[in-house]
Amino acid sequence: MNSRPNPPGADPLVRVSHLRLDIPVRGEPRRVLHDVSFEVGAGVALGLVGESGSGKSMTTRVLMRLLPHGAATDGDVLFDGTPVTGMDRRALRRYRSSEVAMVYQDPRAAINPVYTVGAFLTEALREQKVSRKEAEERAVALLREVGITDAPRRMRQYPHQLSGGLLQRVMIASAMLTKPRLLIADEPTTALDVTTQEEVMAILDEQRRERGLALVFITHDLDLAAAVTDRIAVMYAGTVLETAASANLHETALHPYTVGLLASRPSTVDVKRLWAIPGRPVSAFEAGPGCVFTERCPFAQDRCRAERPALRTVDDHQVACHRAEELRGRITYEADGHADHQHDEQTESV
Amino acid sequence: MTAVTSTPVTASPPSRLRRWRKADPVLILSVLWCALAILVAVAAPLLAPYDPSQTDILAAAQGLSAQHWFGTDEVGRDIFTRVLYGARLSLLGPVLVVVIATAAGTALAIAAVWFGGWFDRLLTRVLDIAFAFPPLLLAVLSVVLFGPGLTAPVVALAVAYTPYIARVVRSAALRERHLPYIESCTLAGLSGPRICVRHILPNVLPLVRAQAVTSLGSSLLDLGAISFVGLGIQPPSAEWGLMVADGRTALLNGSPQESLAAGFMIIITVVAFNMLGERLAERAEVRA
Amino acid sequence: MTLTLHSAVSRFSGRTLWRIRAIVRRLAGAVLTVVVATFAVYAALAAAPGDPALALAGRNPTPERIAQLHQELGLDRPLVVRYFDWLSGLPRGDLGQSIVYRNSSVADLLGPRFGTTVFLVVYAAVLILLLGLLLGVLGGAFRRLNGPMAALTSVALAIPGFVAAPILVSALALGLGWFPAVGAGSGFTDQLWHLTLPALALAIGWCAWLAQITRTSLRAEKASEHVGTATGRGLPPVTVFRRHVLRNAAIPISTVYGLTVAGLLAGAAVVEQAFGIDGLGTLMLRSVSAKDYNVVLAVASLIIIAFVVTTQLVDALHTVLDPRLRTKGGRK
Amino acid sequence: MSELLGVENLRKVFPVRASAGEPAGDLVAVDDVSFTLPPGGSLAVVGESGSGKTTVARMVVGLETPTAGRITLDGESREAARAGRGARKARARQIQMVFQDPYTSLDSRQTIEGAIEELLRAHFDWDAARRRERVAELLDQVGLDKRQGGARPRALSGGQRQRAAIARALALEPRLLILDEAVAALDVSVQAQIINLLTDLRAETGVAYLFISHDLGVVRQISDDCVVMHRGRVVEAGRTTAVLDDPQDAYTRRLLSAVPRPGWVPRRRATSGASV
Repeated sequence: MNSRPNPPGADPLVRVSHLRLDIPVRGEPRRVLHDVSFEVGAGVALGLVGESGSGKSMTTRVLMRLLPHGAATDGDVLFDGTPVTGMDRRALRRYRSSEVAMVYQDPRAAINPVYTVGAFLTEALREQKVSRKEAEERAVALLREVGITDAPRRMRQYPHQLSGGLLQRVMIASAMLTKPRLLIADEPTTALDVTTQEEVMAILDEQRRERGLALVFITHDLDLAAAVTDRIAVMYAGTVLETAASANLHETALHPYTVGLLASRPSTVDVKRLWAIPGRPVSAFEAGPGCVFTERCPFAQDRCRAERPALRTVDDHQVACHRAEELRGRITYEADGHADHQHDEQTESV
Repeated sequence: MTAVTSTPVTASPPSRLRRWRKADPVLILSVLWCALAILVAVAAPLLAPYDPSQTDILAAAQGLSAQHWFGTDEVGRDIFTRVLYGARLSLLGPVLVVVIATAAGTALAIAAVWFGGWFDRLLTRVLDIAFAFPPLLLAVLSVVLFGPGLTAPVVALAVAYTPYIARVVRSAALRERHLPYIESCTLAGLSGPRICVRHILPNVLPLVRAQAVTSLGSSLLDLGAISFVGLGIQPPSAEWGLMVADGRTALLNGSPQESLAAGFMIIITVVAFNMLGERLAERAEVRA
Repeated sequence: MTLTLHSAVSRFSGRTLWRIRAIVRRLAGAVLTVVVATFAVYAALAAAPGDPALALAGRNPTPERIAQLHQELGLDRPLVVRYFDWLSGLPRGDLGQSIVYRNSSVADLLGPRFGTTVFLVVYAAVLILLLGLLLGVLGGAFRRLNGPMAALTSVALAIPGFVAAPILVSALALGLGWFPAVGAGSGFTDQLWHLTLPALALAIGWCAWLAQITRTSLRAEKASEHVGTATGRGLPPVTVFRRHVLRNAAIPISTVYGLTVAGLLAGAAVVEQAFGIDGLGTLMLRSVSAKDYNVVLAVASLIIIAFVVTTQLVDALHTVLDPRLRTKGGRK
Repeated sequence: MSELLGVENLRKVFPVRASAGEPAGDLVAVDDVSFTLPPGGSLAVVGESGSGKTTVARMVVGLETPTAGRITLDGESREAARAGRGARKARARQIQMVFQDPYTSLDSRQTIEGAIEELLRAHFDWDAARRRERVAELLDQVGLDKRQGGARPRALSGGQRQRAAIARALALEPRLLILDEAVAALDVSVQAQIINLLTDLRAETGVAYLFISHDLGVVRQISDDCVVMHRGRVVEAGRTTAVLDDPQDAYTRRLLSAVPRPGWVPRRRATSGASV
């Protein structure tokens, strides 16, 4: 569990605190992230989990500083102590080319279709003045590592000639080529079949561990995130609602949203009526002044609707809920579709 | 609309108001110019200071003056008057062309998409061949068959534009055809014609509209060119393309008013049509 | 013969064979298009009202004289037969006789004018490529220039050759006296000088079209995800633009340029008329009024063939530019 | 056991056009597939992409014509392809389908009420009041309120659109509803709502489900029986609980072990790469 290589007090590799992001939509700024805070130590894997519109993908775009024109950020995004938002062009290019690498959701869209796999892989190295021969050798070696056996042939093929699973491995290999310290994977397996997903995740996990890379892993699947990360941050409507150790999140989840999310996932081992969080996921800009989850939360009180809770430490979690301590261990979602306290000691003050 | 009983949830008044306040000036100017051009075409006799065919040798080839705003031509006709009257034939032609070509192109395209198979392949093949005929060439053939005037160029351009519209509509309709909502209409037992008219057509209509407005502009240019080379409307009618040609001798003698006045009318009107078409296309794209 | 051919074929790999087949199929399609299109022209001209024999026979012709002329002109045979007669003359450069100038062949009439028109068309094509690409790339590469370039091209797009002509003539020829107002000139530099205004007039609208397509496809490509990947890898902006934006946008840009060039020959007729240049276009227009349909047929066929050849070249260029078109698993 | 839907030795072959290096040939999408579904039952067809599961669904509903094999409904053979108007409508009242993508399965220019009413009008001789009543009943059944019923799809969320699509599919009271990955595109919290809705609807109306899915968790919640497909063939079939608790086929086991769950760790199975 406590495998943090950083000594206490030292800067983590990535620190995002109170990140806010507005993006212009038809000329008007629209809130995409309200308040995102998390840390990733060197060699540590963090899962960013949330439903659509939670802002998890946009968070990675901020980390890469790949934002649309006119986007406005507030708060800190530090990489190794340096603010990413403040980097000049040269520093930004150095940061992108050798410190951080990204694996995208749809490799077919993320890889230029007019060049061969080999050209795609070696492009970044060639830019760093590595000889063609060496670049190709390194690319072939990496393709083998990610389980592509006939690597030299694949190097000469075009992206449309490869299956999604293979293409995603190419993507992983390309991310490893420049030897970054941080790997960002944005739903890398969402477009893949489950069996292919397992392969690709296994490869991603193995490569990351071998190289001691830090990982920010974006997914909507809590179980998948738990399998390959050390900590999980649950996001909703542009806000981090809870972060906790991946290993025991199932048992110790504090935030009603996290608990609800866990309860609504259909299981392959038993049949029970699912508890469904009422309503639909809202986007950041739709949220009111209070907690972003109030509209769907069975435990919401007046305070929740009026005042947005900050992320604070409860046990070894960080949670943004006014009633975290009070509700701890008491949230169960019952089969008839209603949520209740296990021991309802106080009456709800609605 | 099929939904007689429904109460559509449309944009509320405030948001519509905001949209108007934010509407871009280019669009407003384009709409205004198009409206003005149509008004002028309809009301030319009321607005024009002179008779368009009234010659006056004594006042021939005059420059700009208070009596003749745009001067007079070689036989003393008032150019301003002729520009106003010119709007009639210059706009009537494009409207006819676009109405015919849009109706034919859309109908063909949707039919091809719905029936598919050999009908679709044949249509695609015919369109490919039709593309090899530039509008001017079709106009030449049309004049050979029908003689000069308004009919020949309109027929030629309607034939020339149909494949363009058909191609655009075909690819859009093909996209719609294979979307689940059309398949579920089939599964619900709705008839083919009903699905085409009630579902596919309305969904490609924004695109058709954009394409039609843009085609108004290009057919105005093409009809102008056809008149200019003498294959279309014949003198002494007032038509902008013809006026550019009529003014050539005067131009070489140093008085370019006639050519330029008619020329600028063409340019401004086409810009207005194009702008309007462009905005409509953007809107159609947002919808898709 | 068949045997050697067969063994030669079997030596090709499957892939080469597929490619050859694809090329053959494409060429066959092109030839079919030319044949069908020229036949349509032939049939339309044959259906024209008025009997050319009547025009030739002079006053008060006898029916025998008419019949004799019909036979002389071949009009007594079926349309399809006459068409294939005409078609078979094409490879030999035999385009038939002019009906108006009885003692000159159509080829003789076309010959001297061909050079002028081709000069004009090539000149305009070069101008379109250079100016269109320049304006388009400026607008597509720099966000600040996008708006101004969009406005500029929107206006230029609406300027047809026959309107550009009086504007250019009154400003640059009569006003400043830099260029001649009419004529085609002789000799290379003189032609260049004479044809500059016509080429500009011809180029302006097409140039705007190319600039617009270039600008919009560059912007679309810039917004695509793979460009984000390239930027995210820390490649220098110039490299990203050249290798990922420009390279990919080259596909739509080349399509539009090809269509432009394919349509230039027809557009040249109007500009030739406007500048009083004796070229193929003016010849065709004159022949229409003179009912000299063999000449019309020849020029029309030339326009069609030029169009088909150009579009075929563009298609070939596409297979070079887009690997999805030439390798397995590619769509469309 | 009585049988609503019977599928026997179903086969579908798609011709493939020649491309570089590959001659024209045939793609066998579905090969010798058989199963039965009792009235009011729920059968899942499980598989990954390319397994042929969607092609099976499309053949059953009549959007594709089988190359070989037989599809029976109530013991009567379903002749595919376009029949006359009467037959087309009769078929529509037997089987309906809900598609995966809630964003494209409704006409964006029709309100939800309008879309449902169109079907009622085409099939029944009812007056406006009766139709209105039925529309309201259907909307209520799927949990949409009056305002949502009057809205166009644009104004609705993915879950609400899927509810609307279900309401429309149920409008003709079909005996069999084909759900083609009908919850796959939804967020987890919304997915749970729709799964519960489907469970309730089956209990209320007695409609049978043919449920096409790649998600074993969802399959467990919604189906009584299941058929596992791999590369066009059925590799395992049986009661859903039995298949998922004690899978016999190697592929089923592989599929099951790849589903993330608490305590799961992804593992590499094979050094693949040979498959394109």
